[in-house]
Amino acid sequence: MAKGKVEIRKESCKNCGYCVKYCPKNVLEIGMEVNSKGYLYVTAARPEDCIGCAQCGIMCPDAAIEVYRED
Amino acid sequence: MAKGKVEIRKESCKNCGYCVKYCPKNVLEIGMEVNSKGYLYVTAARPEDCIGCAQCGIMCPDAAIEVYRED
Amino acid sequence: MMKKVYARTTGIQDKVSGFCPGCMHGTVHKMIGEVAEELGIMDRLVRAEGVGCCGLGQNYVSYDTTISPHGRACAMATGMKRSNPDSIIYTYQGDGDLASIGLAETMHAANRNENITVIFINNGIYGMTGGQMAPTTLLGMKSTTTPEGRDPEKGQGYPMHMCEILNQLTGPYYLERTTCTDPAHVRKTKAAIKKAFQNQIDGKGFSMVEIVTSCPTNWGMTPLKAVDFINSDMLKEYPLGVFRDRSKEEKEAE
Amino acid sequence: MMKKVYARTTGIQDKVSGFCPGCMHGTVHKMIGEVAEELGIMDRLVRAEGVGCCGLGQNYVSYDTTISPHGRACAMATGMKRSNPDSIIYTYQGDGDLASIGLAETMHAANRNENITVIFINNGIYGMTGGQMAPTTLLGMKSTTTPEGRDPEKGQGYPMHMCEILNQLTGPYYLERTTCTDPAHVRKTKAAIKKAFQNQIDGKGFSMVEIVTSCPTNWGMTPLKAVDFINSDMLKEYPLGVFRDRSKEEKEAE
Amino acid sequence: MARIFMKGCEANAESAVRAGCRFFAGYPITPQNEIPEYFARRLPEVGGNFVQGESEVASVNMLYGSAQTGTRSMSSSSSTGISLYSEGISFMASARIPAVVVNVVRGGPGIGAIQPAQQDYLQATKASGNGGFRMIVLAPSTVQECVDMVYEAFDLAERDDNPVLILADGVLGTMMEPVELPEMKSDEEVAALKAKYYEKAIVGHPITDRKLGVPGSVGTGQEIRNIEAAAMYKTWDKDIRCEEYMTEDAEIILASYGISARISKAAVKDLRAEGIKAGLIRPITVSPFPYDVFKNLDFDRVKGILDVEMSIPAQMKWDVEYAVQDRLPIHECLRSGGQIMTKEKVMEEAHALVKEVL
Amino acid sequence: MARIFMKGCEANAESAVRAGCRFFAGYPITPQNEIPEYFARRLPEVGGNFVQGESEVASVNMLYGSAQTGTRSMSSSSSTGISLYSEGISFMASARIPAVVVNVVRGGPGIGAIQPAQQDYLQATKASGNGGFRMIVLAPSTVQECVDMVYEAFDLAERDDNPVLILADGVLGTMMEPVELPEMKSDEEVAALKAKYYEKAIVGHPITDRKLGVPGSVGTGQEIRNIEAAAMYKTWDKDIRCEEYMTEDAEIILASYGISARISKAAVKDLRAEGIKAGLIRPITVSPFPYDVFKNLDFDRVKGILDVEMSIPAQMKWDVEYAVQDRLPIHECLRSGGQIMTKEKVMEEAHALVKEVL
Amino acid sequence: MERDLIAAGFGGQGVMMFGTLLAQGTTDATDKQVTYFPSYGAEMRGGTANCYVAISDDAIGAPVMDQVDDLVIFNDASLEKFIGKLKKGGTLFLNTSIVKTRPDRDDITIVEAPVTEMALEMGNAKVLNIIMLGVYVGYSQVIDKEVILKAIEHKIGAKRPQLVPLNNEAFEKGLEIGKAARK
Amino acid sequence: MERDLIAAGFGGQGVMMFGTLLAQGTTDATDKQVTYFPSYGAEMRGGTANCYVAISDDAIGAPVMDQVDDLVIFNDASLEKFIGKLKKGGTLFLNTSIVKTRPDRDDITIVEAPVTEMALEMGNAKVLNIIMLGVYVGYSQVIDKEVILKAIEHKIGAKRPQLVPLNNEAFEKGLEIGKAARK
Ligand SMILES: Cc1ncc(C[n+]2csc(CCOP(=O)(O)OP(=O)(O)O)c2C)c(N)n1
Ligand SMILES: Cc1ncc(C[n+]2csc(CCOP(=O)(O)OP(=O)(O)O)c2C)c(N)n1
Ligand code: SF4
Ligand code: SF4
Ligand code: SF4
Ligand code: SF4
Repeated sequence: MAKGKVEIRKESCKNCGYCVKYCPKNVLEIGMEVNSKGYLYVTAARPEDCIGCAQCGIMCPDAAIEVYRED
Repeated sequence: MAKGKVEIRKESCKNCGYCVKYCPKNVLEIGMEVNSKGYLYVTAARPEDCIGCAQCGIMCPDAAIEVYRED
Repeated sequence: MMKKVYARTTGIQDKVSGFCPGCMHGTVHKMIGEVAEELGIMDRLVRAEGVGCCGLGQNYVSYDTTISPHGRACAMATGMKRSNPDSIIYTYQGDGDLASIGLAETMHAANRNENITVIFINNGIYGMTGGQMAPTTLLGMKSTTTPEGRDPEKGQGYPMHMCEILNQLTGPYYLERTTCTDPAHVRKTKAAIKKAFQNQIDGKGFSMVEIVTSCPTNWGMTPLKAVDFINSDMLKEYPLGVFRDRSKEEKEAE
Repeated sequence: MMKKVYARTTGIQDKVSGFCPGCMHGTVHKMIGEVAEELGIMDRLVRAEGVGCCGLGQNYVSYDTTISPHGRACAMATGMKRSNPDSIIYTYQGDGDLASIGLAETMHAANRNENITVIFINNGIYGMTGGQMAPTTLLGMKSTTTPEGRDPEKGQGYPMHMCEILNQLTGPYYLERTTCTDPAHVRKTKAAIKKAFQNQIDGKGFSMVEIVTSCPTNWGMTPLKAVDFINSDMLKEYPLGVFRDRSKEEKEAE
Repeated sequence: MARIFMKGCEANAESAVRAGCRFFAGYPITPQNEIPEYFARRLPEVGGNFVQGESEVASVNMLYGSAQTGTRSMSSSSSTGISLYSEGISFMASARIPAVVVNVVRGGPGIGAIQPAQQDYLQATKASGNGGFRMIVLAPSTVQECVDMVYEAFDLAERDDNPVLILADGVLGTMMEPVELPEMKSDEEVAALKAKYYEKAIVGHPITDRKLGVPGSVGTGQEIRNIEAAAMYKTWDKDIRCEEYMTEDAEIILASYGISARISKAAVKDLRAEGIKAGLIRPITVSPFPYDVFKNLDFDRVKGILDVEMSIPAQMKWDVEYAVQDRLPIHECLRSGGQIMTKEKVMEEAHALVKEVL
Repeated sequence: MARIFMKGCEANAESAVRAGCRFFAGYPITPQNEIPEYFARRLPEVGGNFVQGESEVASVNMLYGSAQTGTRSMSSSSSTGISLYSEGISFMASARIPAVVVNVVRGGPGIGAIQPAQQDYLQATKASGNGGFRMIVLAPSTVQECVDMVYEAFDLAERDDNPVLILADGVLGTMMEPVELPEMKSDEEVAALKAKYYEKAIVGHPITDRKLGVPGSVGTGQEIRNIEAAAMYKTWDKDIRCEEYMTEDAEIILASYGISARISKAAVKDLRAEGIKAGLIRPITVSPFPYDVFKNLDFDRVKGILDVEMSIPAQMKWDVEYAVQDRLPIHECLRSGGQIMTKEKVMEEAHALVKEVL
Repeated sequence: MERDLIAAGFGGQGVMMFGTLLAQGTTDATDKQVTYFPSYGAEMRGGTANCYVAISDDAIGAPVMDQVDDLVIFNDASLEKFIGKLKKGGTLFLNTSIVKTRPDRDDITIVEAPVTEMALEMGNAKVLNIIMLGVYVGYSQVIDKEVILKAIEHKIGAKRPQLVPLNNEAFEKGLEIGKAARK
Repeated sequence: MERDLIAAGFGGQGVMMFGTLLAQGTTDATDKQVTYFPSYGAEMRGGTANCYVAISDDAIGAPVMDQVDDLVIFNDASLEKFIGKLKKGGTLFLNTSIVKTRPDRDDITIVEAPVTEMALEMGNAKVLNIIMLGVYVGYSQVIDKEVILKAIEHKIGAKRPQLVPLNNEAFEKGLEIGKAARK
């Protein structure tokens, strides 16, 4: 089971790609759906690989990602 | 005979004392007369000692002294 | 049980920011909130905002905010801090704001060692007005007012290094330049911001954190390309580091 | 036959200056005229005057002169020089003018390496307005706005070193600090002024000569005592020297 | 109360301190240097802050910053320096921040002359910056009035959430006169004033009670704010103040404010002594202007107006014309550029008017 | 002449270049950024100089410096930036230096809103700085007029030795329209203009012909200079320009300038179509203001005036009242803070006026 | 006769280019009066963008109108904001790829086109505005199609000539839809 | 009754102190209205300095007057500048150590005193203004001598108490001359 989990506020995502690039486990991907601001937003394509390192959250300029980790 | 000569524009003199202090031959002195601006102006008290080195002229902020030297 | 290890700071409201995709203004806003939480100063925090994309943060952050005329944030912060010494006052300014129109205000506040914190976003260009040359624009970089690239031979001047310049003043207490190009640097930036606020809490005086960031929109790059450009070009002109840290000097003197 | 070895320069009119007794503003005005004669630029010379006792020179010098709003001489000179490149433009500014209200204009003109000459009279105080604190006022020095002596602990800041600060910019071509406390230093100052104008003639760019002078009136000293104070106190804070000379660098590079 | 012999500038500053002013930022400029210099000595004694700004632009923004904390705050400058305040004053008016600004007017335009003048009337009353905002502008004519008006100005500013301008001049700034000073507000009173302002202050709240200082808005916000401000300006009718001296039966009226009005008043006395039925209308608030006092003149009795100001071209005359329209000839009695109005000059122009209209 | 589809700001700048403008200094501010940006590209092509000032204060003083050489020089800004020009403009007016300044007005006061407004009317026409100086202020209402007025402004400035202000707004700055551009002055013509100015220039003389730029004077000098300036302002009666549209038989008059006037004109057409006898008075020079056009209205026929401006509170209304006095009701039709006047709004307010007075 | 239009969408959807091409083309090819007014928010990206175009035989009054003949809408937010400004009997052009809601009015004509999808199909998401321009011209017949083709040449060709064929094609595609909707 | 005075000389001759002592003293010791207005040139030193003092039982109008009752003159330039402002029948007080010219008027009274020389004799050139103040008060009797002695105590004594005796002595010396001239 995944050791971590990301929660993405899709309305806040602006498709900059930072989280995708800096995720060490390649968990995230830009999705195919558009939010109400017109951006294709990020989704966790491989949630099971998430280790909860929070690199994505730290990098996200729009505070779109919150991160959880196994206690 | 003196090797140099100073010409003092008495109206320009403001009695700062720079020329008196920096004259290496102690030629100049603050006189006892007042110019139309109310300043006691400088005079050449010992003109015969003047060597025309122009130190006084250089120091005078008010361009009150012109200096001549034996050619 | 999962524990939240990275939470959205209460320093920003439940809104979507007005910043462009990938703009690091957002990153810095977030960090300021996190630092305020960690230092327990959120309820004392006050922002004196410069004019520019900075200003897009006014309805995004969650604490007292006030808008200064372009460039005058440090003067405004001076008045605020002098009259409300218990508030924790920071200015948030772009390069046009802090280094062009506001140069005198910035430097004199630093020289007075005003007990304020200055967050300086150096993205090398005027953001909000649409990409004009900033004092920090790199040589050769195109902008709408240097359409052929900034060229000192044309009287367009040279990149200005604010940390280095302020470091010529006796006043400032702490000056550091950081960036946000990867998680490690974001963490470093946050540590610098934290230090800058801690100094104010301790009554030490003027602290400035200069953060080298991107303006993907006016650089005409994708956010990721813009990050590469920071690494390849901006940081060459603007080396990272601590330029002044009187707390270190004080310690050494002990 | 006696030959005139020191003549009143044609750079000043046949008038008595408005400066106080012993004020070195007069000395510098004289030297600028002498330099203009020696370089043969008297008929091309234009003065962009700062506001302050500087302004007392406007009806004293004999060439084109124009008065800028307080602090803006470098901006005005920029416009003049750009539009009349054949004129030799110099600004003449006090420390309040150049370093306080005009700090941004001074630094940005330097950063653009505008082809102008800046004569900066650092007398550590506001002259004309009656002795208020200047950015260059020494610590502990009394002024009408620091009645107990300038004290950084009271948020009154530190003396600002303009040569050193401008030296942080890539732009300027030549920066030197001199004084006028004795004939040898007056000669050195004149040489510096001459160099600064020669640079402009040669199209080299921004040159500033900072001259540490006295304001006997607002220092509350006789002129001679004020000279002693320059030597004993001012020069400690403001060391003389050449801070930037690109012509040297150019020669070395040859 | 004891009379104290004080310079106008210093009396201004002392009165502000007594009103609870605890912050002053300003930059030297003649003829108001004694205001910052006085505050520099005085504010530390009462726990306040004096800052010598690096410029007028910095100073007005320090003022703006301090005023947002609810601390009574003031600044002063003169003419060309006040031009540099334009943006800051406009911001304060837009953000509805109370503060007191004193303009000790000197000769203008430009750098003008350091001597006294009344050359900034239209700037003060019509447009002290961009955006069409307005301010209450008080025009003292004695040092005592400087004292009283500065003291009151803070209350007006806080009542309206708007900056207030004192339009003085170089004579009032540099002359000395005996004055009675108002009472000194206690530390508790000063603290209470600040506490009372807390809800409106921009600085000093927890995030649950977050405040935003707004000198501008997007969307329809700015229009709404302008409508509110315009409505507030309309309430100023009640604040109009005007001195009428010997106007009941006057056949010629001298219209004048500030230092010129005082001189005009002396002239009215002399004219009356000569048997000429002269009177004086002195706007005390030059903004809002007492248009009605002029509109309600008995145009059958009054035969002419002499506009007396130290400005060329005439400026207040414009407001007088606005009210009087073409119903009366309005002559000018002007000095300018640092030349001070004298009673003799007023008498001369008054005689010329009398000759023409009576 | 060929029609070119151009943005107002760019048309402004191109027209200036064609008029011989060879120096521009300015600082970015919306909605006039395209003016400096255009000059940045264009001036180097014609051997001119563009400088991005470090601020508005620096820019206006670069302008002041350049203008003193006799080089046709211009600057532009918007609202809050224009406030920062106050001191510099006042200096130029005092020193009698010709220059052209464009204000592309946005919402105010303070930082206001970046959207179009007409909120700077009183500042532009009554007090663009300290000291009571005046300027000719031209108010275009189409992009073509921007072009024509900028071209002419340099001549006016040089004729009077005084700065001239173009009072535009954000709509005119950002909209695109087809325009015909005036002819490009040749290099020889540009050089001749500068040569002609040599005697008045402050920069560029041998010591035998020394010039002193004087934005102020001691002694009686400043008063004399103010008297001369005041006399010059009086010559402006001949420069008053005003468009009257369908006023001959009008029973209600719309009074409006600039962009609002254009919209009002469309409304007048629609009102006429409805059978309402409406007309438009559009001041083209807002300073000097065409008071006489209003004074000479047939007050028996005309029943009311609708003042249409994008400003709250109303500003031009003040000038209209000055002329019309109490003889007619003057209604307001106002938008503000970046909200743009629409024909529909004008129609609505016009109907309300008609209902009340007709 | 004056014909007024508002086009509105997100920043980045090419709304302004839609308006300029129409206005520029009309200026170049006709004697008509034309005004084009762009309106942005303070944000550089992601805010709303809209523009006003008026084309008329006589002098144009207001370059910004409260009531227009045609409304071209690229997203839902803009529909909500501007639907009230469409005159009775006016025409609403909708990018149905994005706009999910429909206005509650029966006094207008709606012309629909999934221009985002069509653009993606053409391999360049950016040409959605050009397709919509085709739809608009095809339906409204306010000007000849050549006018726009020339404007494309002029405005787009100047900087990126390689994109001209793609844009022409996009325009033609839209034109077909527009013409078809006329019937 | 209002009595107006102008005192004028070089900067540095203590003209302003002359005026302030008179005005301050009168304020402290009487109920009269008093105004004092100083006027300088732009120069800090060496320029001209003059001041206006009005003392009156009623409210004072102009603090700067064109016509005064008394004129106190310390140098020639000031005499030339201000003699026209002395009313018919007024009194001119002259520092004859410096002022060499005499006015061409026979409608005024002249009170002469070589105050610069007297001050030098007393060993402090600076007290010349205080001597002149003595002359003025002694002659005009506009206020009691105690008023000025108190003012000296108050203004000079506050900062440099050691100078009070010298100033008092200077004042008395002037007073004698003034009184003598009355006769
Ligand atoms: C006095 C004044 N001048 C100009 C402007 C216009 N203006 C708004 S933002 C800005 C500059 C933005 O650049 P920067 O400070 O670098 O901030 P960024 O947008 O890049 O974050 C300018 C010039 C203004 N609002 N006020
Ligand atoms: C905008 C403005 N602010 C203030 C002043 C008043 N002022 C005149 S001279 C001066 C400062 C003089 O000091 P400094 O520049 O050091 O020159 P100095 O007189 O010592 O030679 C000031 C503040 C002014 N003229 N204009
Ligand atoms: S970093 Fe944030 S804004 Fe950027 S793609 Fe990821 S979630 Fe979206
Ligand atoms: S240096 Fe000049 S001003 Fe000074 S005392 Fe000598 S002559 Fe006089
Ligand atoms: S324009 Fe640049 S600085 Fe402004 S929000 Fe966008 S990316 Fe950020
Ligand atoms: S006040 Fe000072 S700076 Fe000014 S002229 Fe006198 S001595 Fe020189």
